[in-house]
Amino acid sequence: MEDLVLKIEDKEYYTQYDKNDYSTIKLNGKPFQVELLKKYGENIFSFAVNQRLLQVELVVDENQNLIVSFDGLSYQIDVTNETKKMLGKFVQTSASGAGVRGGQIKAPMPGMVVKILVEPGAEVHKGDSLLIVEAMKMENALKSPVRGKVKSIKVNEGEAVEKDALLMELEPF
Amino acid sequence: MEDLVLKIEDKEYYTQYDKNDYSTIKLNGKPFQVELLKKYGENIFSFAVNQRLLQVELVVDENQNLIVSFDGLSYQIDVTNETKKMLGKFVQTSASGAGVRGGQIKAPMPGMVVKILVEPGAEVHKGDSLLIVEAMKMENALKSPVRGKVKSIKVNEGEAVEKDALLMELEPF
Amino acid sequence: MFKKILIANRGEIAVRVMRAAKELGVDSVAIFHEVDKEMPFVHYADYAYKLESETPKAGYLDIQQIIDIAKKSGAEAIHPGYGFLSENARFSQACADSGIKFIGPKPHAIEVMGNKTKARELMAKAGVPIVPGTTEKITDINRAKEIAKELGYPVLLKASSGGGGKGMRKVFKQSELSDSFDAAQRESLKAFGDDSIYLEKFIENPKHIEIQIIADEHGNYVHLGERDCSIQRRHQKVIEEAPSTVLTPELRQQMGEVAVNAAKACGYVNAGTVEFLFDKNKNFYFLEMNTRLQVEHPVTERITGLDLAKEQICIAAGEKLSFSQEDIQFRGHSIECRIYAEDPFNNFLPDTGVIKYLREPGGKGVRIDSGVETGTEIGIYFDPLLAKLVSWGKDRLEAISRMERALKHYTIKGVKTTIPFELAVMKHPEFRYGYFDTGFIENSFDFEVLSKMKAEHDELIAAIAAYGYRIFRGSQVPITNSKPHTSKWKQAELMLRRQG
Amino acid sequence: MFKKILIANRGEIAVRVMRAAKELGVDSVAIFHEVDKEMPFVHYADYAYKLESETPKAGYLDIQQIIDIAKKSGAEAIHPGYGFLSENARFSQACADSGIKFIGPKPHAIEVMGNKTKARELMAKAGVPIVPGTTEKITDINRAKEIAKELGYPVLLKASSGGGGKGMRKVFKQSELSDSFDAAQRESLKAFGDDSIYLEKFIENPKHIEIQIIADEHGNYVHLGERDCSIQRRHQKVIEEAPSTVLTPELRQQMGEVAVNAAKACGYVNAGTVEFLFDKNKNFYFLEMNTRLQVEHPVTERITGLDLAKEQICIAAGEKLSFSQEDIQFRGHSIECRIYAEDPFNNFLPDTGVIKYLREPGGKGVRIDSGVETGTEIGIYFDPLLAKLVSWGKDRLEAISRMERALKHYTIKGVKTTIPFELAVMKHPEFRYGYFDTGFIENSFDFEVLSKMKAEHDELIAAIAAYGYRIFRGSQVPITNSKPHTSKWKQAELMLRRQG
Repeated sequence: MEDLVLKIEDKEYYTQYDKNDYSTIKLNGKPFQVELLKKYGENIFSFAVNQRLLQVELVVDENQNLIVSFDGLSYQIDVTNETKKMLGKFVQTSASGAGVRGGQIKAPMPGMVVKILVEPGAEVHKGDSLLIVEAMKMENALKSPVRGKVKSIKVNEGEAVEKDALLMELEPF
Repeated sequence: MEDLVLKIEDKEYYTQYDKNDYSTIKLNGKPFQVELLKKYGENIFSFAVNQRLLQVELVVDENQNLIVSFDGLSYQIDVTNETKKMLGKFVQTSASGAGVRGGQIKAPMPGMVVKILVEPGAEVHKGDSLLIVEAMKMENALKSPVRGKVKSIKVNEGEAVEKDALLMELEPF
Repeated sequence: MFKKILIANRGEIAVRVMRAAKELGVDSVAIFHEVDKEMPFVHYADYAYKLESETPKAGYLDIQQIIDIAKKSGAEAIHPGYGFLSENARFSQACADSGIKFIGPKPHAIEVMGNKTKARELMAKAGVPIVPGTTEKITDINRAKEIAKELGYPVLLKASSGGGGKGMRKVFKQSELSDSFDAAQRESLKAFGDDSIYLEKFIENPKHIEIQIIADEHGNYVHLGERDCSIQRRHQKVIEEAPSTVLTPELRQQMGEVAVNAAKACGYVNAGTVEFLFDKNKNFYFLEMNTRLQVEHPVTERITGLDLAKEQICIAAGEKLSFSQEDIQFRGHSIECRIYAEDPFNNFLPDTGVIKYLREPGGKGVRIDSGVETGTEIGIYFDPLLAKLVSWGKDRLEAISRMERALKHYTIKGVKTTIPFELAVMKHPEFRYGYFDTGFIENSFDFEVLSKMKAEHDELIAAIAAYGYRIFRGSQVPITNSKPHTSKWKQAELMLRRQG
Repeated sequence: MFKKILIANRGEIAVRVMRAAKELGVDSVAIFHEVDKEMPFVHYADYAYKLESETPKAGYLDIQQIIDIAKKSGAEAIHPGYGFLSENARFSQACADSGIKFIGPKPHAIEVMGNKTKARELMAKAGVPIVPGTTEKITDINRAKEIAKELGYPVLLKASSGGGGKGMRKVFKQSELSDSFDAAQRESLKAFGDDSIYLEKFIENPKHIEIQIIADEHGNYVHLGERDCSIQRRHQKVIEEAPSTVLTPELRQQMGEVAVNAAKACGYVNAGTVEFLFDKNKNFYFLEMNTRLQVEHPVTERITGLDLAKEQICIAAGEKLSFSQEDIQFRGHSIECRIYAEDPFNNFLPDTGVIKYLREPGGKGVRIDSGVETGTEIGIYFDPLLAKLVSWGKDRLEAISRMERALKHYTIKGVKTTIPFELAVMKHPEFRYGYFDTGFIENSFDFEVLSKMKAEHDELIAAIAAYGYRIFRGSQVPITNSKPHTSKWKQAELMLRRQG
């Protein structure tokens, strides 16, 4: 397999594979021995990396990014587009991520839209509250992830929404 | 479904079904409401009987007897042969029971035959030690379940045996 | 003692009460709505009855139906748990009217303490220190403005018949009052069916310290020390501990006596909690009295050795307390982390889903009170509390290090949980040294810490990801799920023994 | 303190030691044979190294390989757990020779106490009461006959370098001696590589009472009270508790001092146990000293509040004991049930198989030290101990009732376990009142009780069976595994809120 570049958070790892040995991998020139010791069930694995044990969950999101979860933390791994395509064939795609993606504001969970705080065409700053969704008896303000303009609003006040329902579209500046 | 007679340990229950209501069953004339609330996985169920909750395992052994396990205890249910046949089609057959069955002495677990204490043709009393099998570092004497004669010995001292291997045949008097 | 009791609740607290009943030889009756049919608490009971109701929640609040089931099942008493009907005086009264014992205080005590205004009056009379504020129920924003001006900002808005942080808002200046008042009214109306609001002086960043008390029907009152519940998000507790780092034995004694006086003032029977705000100068003010078992009761159980749920049942059965104030001794330190299905990386937004894998920690000094198992569906109908993890240590640092190792091993896949946040709190210097107050999450806790936890394992995660890509590409996973062929090993072992 | 330690063991005890290490901030290194690759202890470690060996067991006994792995991994110390190399003086010596700290006593103490003859001599010298018997290693049946005659029957045969009940035989009359001697020699040779046997007067139906001691490298010795381990099958403990029902505080003090003297006599360092036979007249006789952590250490931990595994690691790191004899206080009562994969209905025959479903109890006063999980394969290579269930109560009856409710909820499918037996013991009148000795299972426990437990639920089981037959016949299982469609409920709930 040819080499590839992995990106985790903001760090890049230039990855080299050994042709004959599956378990030997070099990251930025540093060798790692990776062994898959156990599979717990749906996408949960126990790995030994240089004998260090890690129980991780591996899933692929809707954008073909590999997500590795470890100790309650999620790591998103970015690779080239070509690699993503191959990947999609083999790993189960996770339930789509919720919340904000690009300029789309999605419902992070099922609930009811209590209040809409902006109007179409309005300019919003990063962090501004856009609308309030109530779930499990609590009101949650959804905030803008970017500075931009409200392109369209897809829901009305008092409307019940499913998880991941598109609520609003923003046009980032 | 027609009525049947169930036998548990040494008690008999004359069972009547209600044609229209699956959950109503009479045992010796006494009505019971049975509800299947939950399935935990392989053959494990949570039932409510007259609202009383029981978590049980249901399996069918090699002789088509229904075995109900509850609170670590196993109950063998005997019914007519006809009922057994139907049953076999629908429930998974458990690993065969080990130990003594009829006149056959079987290995109760994998191990090694350390010593054979009787000879072919010998008369044995109920409770006499027949042979010693070692497993998990411990020697276990297998005893005769009946009074009878040793018909044949199928193993040699020092031989490794699998679970359920036929070790000896007895002819009960 | 009763032969059978009904538990009018669900989730972990239903299981907890049933455990107490089982240890007393008392049968438990569960009630459940159809959506909860597969929840562990239903199957932990000895008997279970289905609730018929329009919504899942309505069933657990249906006083008449619950009492009917209690009668039908032959239950002699009802334990309400916390939430739902636990602080509903009408329910306590309805039980009494039906000849069923309510495992909790008499209606009068619930009513008085459930009404913030009446409670403040009564407490003031009993010599319990209270926070400056009004005794007036307010629904008019203009009246609210007047009062806020009198008290001086910051002020606190509270649902006058509320609890649990719902309908509560802090207001720092007049320009924020109107919006906050609206929101508090909306929440209060939904949660309690009453939109009247109560204003008081806001004590900035106090500690939340509460005293557990217990009383029998024979006039015996005992206090069981304090719990420090200052780590809160959204005014709701998330981590609690006992004892508190800031109390001296003298102050504990003093607050204990005040709490007993508060209980006596309303003729309290059964287990209850008197909550105080505790300011920087070690002044304490009555906040409210919870007339029920608290979520966080296990930390008190752990350091006193008592079983509060069992004591509750025994008291309701008319028994005398088996201990007096002098018998209460505290040993070591205990911490509770509430495990919520919430996303700490996103403002503790509740999460839903199916728990597809669950692994709980165990071993010395670790207690889990859980309401879920692998396969449990976490829906939107109820509060997202999954379980409580409680640690004990001979001192606070041991309790913390034990909590850390337990949290690290606690694995819940399928829903987001508060575990990473709680792990970060255990590592937080201010928490470790005991300098924290109810403003901890807002003022002291840097959520960036959670991202930094990631950096620690970057390289190892990259190596796994690299390995993962190769596997997925070749569609070739070099893992043997099948065990090595045992008879080979066995044969070898047995041969060796024969030779040996 | 160490940065990294290796745990030269497997199963529940490996997990237990790793928990202690984690709480001290010390990394753990697991070693494992291929057959154990999926066992929880491997994956609970921070690092894991594979053992190469002909048989699974041989790997865990391979001194050189283990020391090589310790060096390679950077581990500074080795904890041996119990069994395997824990009482092997050569291993303790080999660690010392390699500059690796052995978490346990010095080779000399292991050697002396591992040799029954030497131990008896030393103990007699130190004023510790011993059972009449020989100091001679015997391999000749004729010599054995002579000695047995001298001591008078009944006599006890014991492997001279043994432990754990292997190679042990009671002989009540001369005609049985020859067969028993043969069997004891065979077992002893296999288990310890030594077929010499030791004879002593057999004390009929004593209690087995042992004293936990702990000592640092600075000459401080403390005893931590007793454990009563009289409930045994095959001379192996199955239920243990602390404190014992038969000791007075004075006798506890006296036995504690004797135990400390025994430890001092061999220059003992680290945690150890001095075992005594305790007869009907409250005489006690030295049985042996276990120079390691015991399986049953949790009951002592629970009533003293100490963490013995952590103390062991701290002692090995050269720390002084953080407590003195006066600091040790006992609180409440603790019981341990060992959960074995054995069939109590069939003479405790070990069982094998895959655990296809596992559900553990939890809640107040319950501790589980487990080495297995759902999916774990129980093979024939090792002892069939799956887990330990430990309860605590403010008194013995509470500890028993808590153990009962925990045992009832503990569900292990796929292998037979000792749980039903242990449940029956908890209900047994002699056990409940504390009148029991090591002859309990043989003399007092009526296995018919287990069948009677069945009769209780006959009717309910019949109803389920009847329902089962109908379902199977129609091949129609009226259970909805799929949850009710949530959006219907949600919609209804949300509509209600809007109106409310």
